[in-house]
Amino acid sequence: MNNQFPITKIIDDDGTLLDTSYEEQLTEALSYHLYHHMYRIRTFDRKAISLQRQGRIGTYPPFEGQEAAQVGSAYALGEDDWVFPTYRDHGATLTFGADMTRMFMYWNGRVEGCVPPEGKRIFPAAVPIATQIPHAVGAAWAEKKKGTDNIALVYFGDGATSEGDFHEGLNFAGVFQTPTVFFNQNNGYAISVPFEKQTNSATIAQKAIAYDIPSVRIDGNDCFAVYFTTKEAIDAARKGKGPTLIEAVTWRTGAHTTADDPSKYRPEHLGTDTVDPLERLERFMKTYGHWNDEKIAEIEQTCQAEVETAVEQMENASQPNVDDMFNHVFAELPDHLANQKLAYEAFLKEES
Amino acid sequence: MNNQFPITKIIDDDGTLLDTSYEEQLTEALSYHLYHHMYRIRTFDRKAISLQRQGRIGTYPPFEGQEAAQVGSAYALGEDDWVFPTYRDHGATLTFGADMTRMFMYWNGRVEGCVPPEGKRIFPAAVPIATQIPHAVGAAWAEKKKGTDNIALVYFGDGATSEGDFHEGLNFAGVFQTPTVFFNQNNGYAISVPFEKQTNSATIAQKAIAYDIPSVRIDGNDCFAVYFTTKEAIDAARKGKGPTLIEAVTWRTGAHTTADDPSKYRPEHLGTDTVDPLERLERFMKTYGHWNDEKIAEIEQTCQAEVETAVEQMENASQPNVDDMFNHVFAELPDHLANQKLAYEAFLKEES
Amino acid sequence: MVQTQTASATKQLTMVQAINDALKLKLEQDETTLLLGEDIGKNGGVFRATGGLYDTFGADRVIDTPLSESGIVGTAVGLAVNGFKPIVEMQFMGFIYPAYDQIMTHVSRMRMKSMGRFTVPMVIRAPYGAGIRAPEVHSDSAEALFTHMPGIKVVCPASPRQAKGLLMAAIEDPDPVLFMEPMRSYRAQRETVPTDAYTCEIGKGRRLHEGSDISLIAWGAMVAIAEAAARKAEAKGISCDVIDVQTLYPLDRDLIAESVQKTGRAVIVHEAQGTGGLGNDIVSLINDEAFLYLRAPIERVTGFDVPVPFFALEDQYMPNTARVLKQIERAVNF
Amino acid sequence: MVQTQTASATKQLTMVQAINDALKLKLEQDETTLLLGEDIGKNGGVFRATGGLYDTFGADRVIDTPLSESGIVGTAVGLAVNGFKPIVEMQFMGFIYPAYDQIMTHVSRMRMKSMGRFTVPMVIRAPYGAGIRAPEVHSDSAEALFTHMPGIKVVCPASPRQAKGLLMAAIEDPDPVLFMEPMRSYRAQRETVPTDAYTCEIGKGRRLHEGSDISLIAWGAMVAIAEAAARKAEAKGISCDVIDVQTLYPLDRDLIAESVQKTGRAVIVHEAQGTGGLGNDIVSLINDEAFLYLRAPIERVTGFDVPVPFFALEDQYMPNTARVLKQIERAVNF
Ligand SMILES: Cc1ncc(C[n+]2csc(CCOP(=O)(O)OP(=O)(O)O)c2C)c(N)n1
Ligand SMILES: Cc1ncc(C[n+]2csc(CCOP(=O)(O)OP(=O)(O)O)c2C)c(N)n1
Ligand SMILES: [Mg+2]
Ligand SMILES: [Mg+2]
Repeated sequence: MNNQFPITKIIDDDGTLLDTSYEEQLTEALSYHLYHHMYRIRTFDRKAISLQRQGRIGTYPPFEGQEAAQVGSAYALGEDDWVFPTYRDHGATLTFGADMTRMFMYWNGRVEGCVPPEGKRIFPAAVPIATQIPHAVGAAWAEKKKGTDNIALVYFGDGATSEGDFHEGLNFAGVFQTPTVFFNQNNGYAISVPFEKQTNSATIAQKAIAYDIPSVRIDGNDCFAVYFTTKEAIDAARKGKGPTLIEAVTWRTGAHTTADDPSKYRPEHLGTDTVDPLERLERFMKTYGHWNDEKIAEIEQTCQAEVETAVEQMENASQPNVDDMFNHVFAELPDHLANQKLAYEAFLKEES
Repeated sequence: MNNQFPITKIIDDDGTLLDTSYEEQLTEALSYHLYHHMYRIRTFDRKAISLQRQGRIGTYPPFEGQEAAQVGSAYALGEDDWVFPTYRDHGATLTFGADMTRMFMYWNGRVEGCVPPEGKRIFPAAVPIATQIPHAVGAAWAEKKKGTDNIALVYFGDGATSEGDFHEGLNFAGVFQTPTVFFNQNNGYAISVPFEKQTNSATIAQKAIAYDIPSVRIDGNDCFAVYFTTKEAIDAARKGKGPTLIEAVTWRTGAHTTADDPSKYRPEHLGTDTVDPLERLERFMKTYGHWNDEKIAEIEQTCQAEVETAVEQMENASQPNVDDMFNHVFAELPDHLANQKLAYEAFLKEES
Repeated sequence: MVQTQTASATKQLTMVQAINDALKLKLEQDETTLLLGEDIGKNGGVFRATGGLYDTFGADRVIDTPLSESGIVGTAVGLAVNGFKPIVEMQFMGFIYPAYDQIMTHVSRMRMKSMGRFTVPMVIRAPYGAGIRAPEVHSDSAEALFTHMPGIKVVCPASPRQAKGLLMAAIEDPDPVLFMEPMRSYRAQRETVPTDAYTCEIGKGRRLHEGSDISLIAWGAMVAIAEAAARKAEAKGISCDVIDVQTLYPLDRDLIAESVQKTGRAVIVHEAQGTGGLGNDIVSLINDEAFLYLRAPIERVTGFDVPVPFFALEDQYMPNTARVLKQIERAVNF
Repeated sequence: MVQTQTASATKQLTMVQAINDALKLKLEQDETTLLLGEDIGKNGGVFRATGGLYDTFGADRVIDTPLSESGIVGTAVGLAVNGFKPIVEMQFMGFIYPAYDQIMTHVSRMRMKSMGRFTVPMVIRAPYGAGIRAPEVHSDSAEALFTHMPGIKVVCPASPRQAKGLLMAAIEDPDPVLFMEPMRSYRAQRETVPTDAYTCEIGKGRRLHEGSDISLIAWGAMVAIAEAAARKAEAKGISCDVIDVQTLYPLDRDLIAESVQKTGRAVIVHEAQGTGGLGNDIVSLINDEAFLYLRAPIERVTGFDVPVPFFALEDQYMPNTARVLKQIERAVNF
């Protein structure tokens, strides 16, 4: 089986070009865009970990190591496409246009963190594993029914493939030929459970055969492979050619969340031979003459400043509003809930 | 894909032997056993339909057309194996040793119909589609843990493959290498929904690739193909070689249930070229000199008599017992339920 | 005669016909409505609730789905947030459980978790209840599993006319609505139903009979039982206020409270198991709103605390007129 | 000192340690017990409830499963009917919903539908509740979805000692048991816990404090809130009877009835949403058993009728001492 789905790369670990058919498309501009986004979300990610350590936000799931997978895929999306992320895909949604301040708020327990900028079709991160997969099928189906060429891209992990909703979602996509891109980040673990214990199949790509959906297995740490593969899948979906499953093989460098200790379950040596996706792009850029220290320094400064500002804004945001707990349950507040709200407001006044 | 899973047959529609490697095993005795079982369950099935029409039992799901699939598979089981049927697999469970009177009772709304003969490991028919699939994985896993060579065989339809429980069950079987035989009867329809609308894959067999489980696609109306394929899968499971998925392609001749009208959704011409499984075996038996009119007449009489007796016993069974509604919810009747029972008994006395 | 009866103004319909009528009107009125479910297309649904609609509106709007309840509801979430109004059918309420996770964690919470940015205006139709000699699991009454789930409304009509009006209102509602259809009432009665579009307000119950001694509170197929018990009670000189709850979430608190404030006694009738049943919420409501008016403990007549039995015993499980009457008398004679 | 403290007789344990202790003892005592769940093996569970057990008992008995709740419960049904005693962990109660169908249609009904031939003696452990700043859906209190499901018992300890004894009893029980573990109490308190095996009876609540003016009724993490409110009320001269319900199905009706017959007043405290919550069942129980004793309407202090909010607002959602105290005073001053 493995052989039916070899891992596709465009650049090698050391940054050399493997698939020369892409040579012309690997422009300096593209390199910089991808580098910028990857550096930006890494800065966010590391900041979030440190904020959590200081008790300034809640439990946080880092994505370090998965930047190429998230940026390469999100960067391939069009303005009006839909994105269905999990809790670990804020690297992707930030790349697609989510607001950084709100992203910090999300991890600080604020529902405001789920609200995308006006017009941006970014769904609230799915917390119950795999449940977002049918949503993406439905949203893509709606686009098809409307006759647009917009698509929906859904993120999910290796662990998610064991849930019924993965199966039911892909089956619907196959039957109704919805323009959905199923973007799997196989980072080797679902919390502590390694991929070999998650399923008996050697790859996730082969699972698409069950639905007669085309699939491909790529090096998820090669930002070019991710970008171009995703773009091709998106283009096919736009053209009415239906769904694609992409398995991006990657590696979570850190813990599952800040509450997790991977040394409990993950052998030390694992992952040590994985080249960091940013470093890999850097090597490529240096080899092909795209690297410019000054420009890079500028990018780095911009990103640092952006993250600091976002943290500040998050911390200066107005206090959470008790009303919000009551106001968004129904379009109109039902009487009994209005009464609960009134009574609680009165109680809070009394107490204060 | 289709080509990866061609339909395997042992005898042809006209009863001629196709796979000569089985020649020696196609004994007269085997022919008679299979014929007897198929004739027996068909007699049951037709009787049940007529009882339903007369209002003597409730809604009934006939299996006519699927006799080879059910008998061939159940006949391959060992005494101590487990069977997990659906509502349409009483042909299989009758073959495996379920009690015919109780089977009629089941379709007359009597819970007694779920209770197998002492020692017979036949689960109550699963009504919610696909839910029995993980049960069979668990029961087989238990046998493996105990170190026996018993296996579990689970029946399910083509429609069932769309449910999450199909996926989750097969995934567990793959991971834990349980001795489970997944016996699918692809009868072309899930009520009114044809297989091509159920999934985009050309076969059910290919769905096993997702779990790296061996699979095979057979002619489900060829009782020998069913019997030997199932036997091989069972033997492999007994020997610790793990699960197998069998797709038995068959055809439901009649309605989904007695409440269903297939002319609403099933084109007339479909299925007309399908040779009845009993007739097919008859042709084989005649060609190969196994057929003996007298012996056959005897079988037919025995079966008719057995069915008549079972109907009589069903109709003479004691009235349903109100106590049974209360007594089997917990091992010990909890106080509040004991009170409900007492109060209701008192009420019934008052009323009468 | 012919003129007063204005042929186009009303029809005599069963509940399942009234539901079909509502679906048809909505499919005509609103291009964004879609029907999804198992066997709802060519087959017209196992109860014929969608009969004829596939022929009229085609396979793109009346969609036979794979056998996959979580998939149906999950994709309907995606359709609903993206401009469509899915009306999904769960073939029987006992088969809604595989979709429970999607309903609980997404359908009911999407508005909340996106502060109103994404909404899921969908209707989930679910035939429910015992009494039609159906196999195991086909006879569940699972309303209480959804009235404990903020963000979804739960509606349950008791008659053809109400079924049509409530279903049209459910389809127009900006929030998700679980629409429970009492199978036992599908063809039990014909009623004069307006031919045109109309809605019955969600959140309101109705008083079917005015009385002073005791309030009978029921919904769905149990309304007929309550009415029959009321007639028997009236014959014994007990005057019953009969209330059809209709909307199970949010409850019409005022109607119930007023009624019990007037009568001082109540019998709640429902088909689901008593423990954990919605009857307990109504007891609480009465405790909150009519405590000082109560002249007797509130009575509940419900399914017993057992799984709905196989159909040979289903009549023993369900509330019937005699059981209701007995509790009425008990309350009145307290 | 050393001698009286008999090192082997008791230990000071948190609730999560007490649970670990019960699991360990049972794995030792009974070869048929198996643990199944996500991340319960090498990782010892996300709360460390199964910490160390994988090393001691090995991968065949402490089993890391795929991420598949329905698959876990479904295969556990097969294991349970075939001689094993599966103890499955749902990582958080909010992730039990995908397994709801299996629990509703098979776990709880298998004994009924086979007239006792096949039984499912399994335990489903589920950490539940808010208060630990967890992400969305991680904080649900879903007991009422299972107390409306005849055939499964529901147990919820409030302290380390009770947790150990109740869990051992749950594992020994011939029926399926849903064992709810209040995450907020996992490490809130250490208590003296006997080292040896012991059981606390399922079906019995406990009186934590004897009082005469009002009954406070709570379970799980809300017991500590009720106790704190009782202390404040006592300071104001209100004498509270504090009851830890412990078994949510079947309820200890006698204990609750007696208490309210004595006090004539009750405040029920729970974390789940009020509408559809188990509190309503207790109101009904009191209505049935203590109607004539009631001196004030029964009060409930519960989560609001909203989805459990994201954690910045979770403290606003949950009952707290002040809210409980207020309702105590309201009942007493009625
Ligand atoms: C239905 C459900 N079950 C359990 C969990 C708890 N949980 C959170 S993340 C996780 C592992 C997910 O693994 P994977 O899909 O590989 O994604 P990754 O975390 O590696 O990005 C689990 C079990 C959950 N969120 N939802
Ligand atoms: C979870 C669930 N959803 C819906 C149904 C209603 N239903 C009963 S049989 C059936 C079709 C099953 O088709 P298939 O699996 O092909 O089996 P067949 O009836 O053809 O033997 C449906 C939808 C059900 N029993 N369970
Ligand atoms: Mg992963
Ligand atoms: Mg079929």
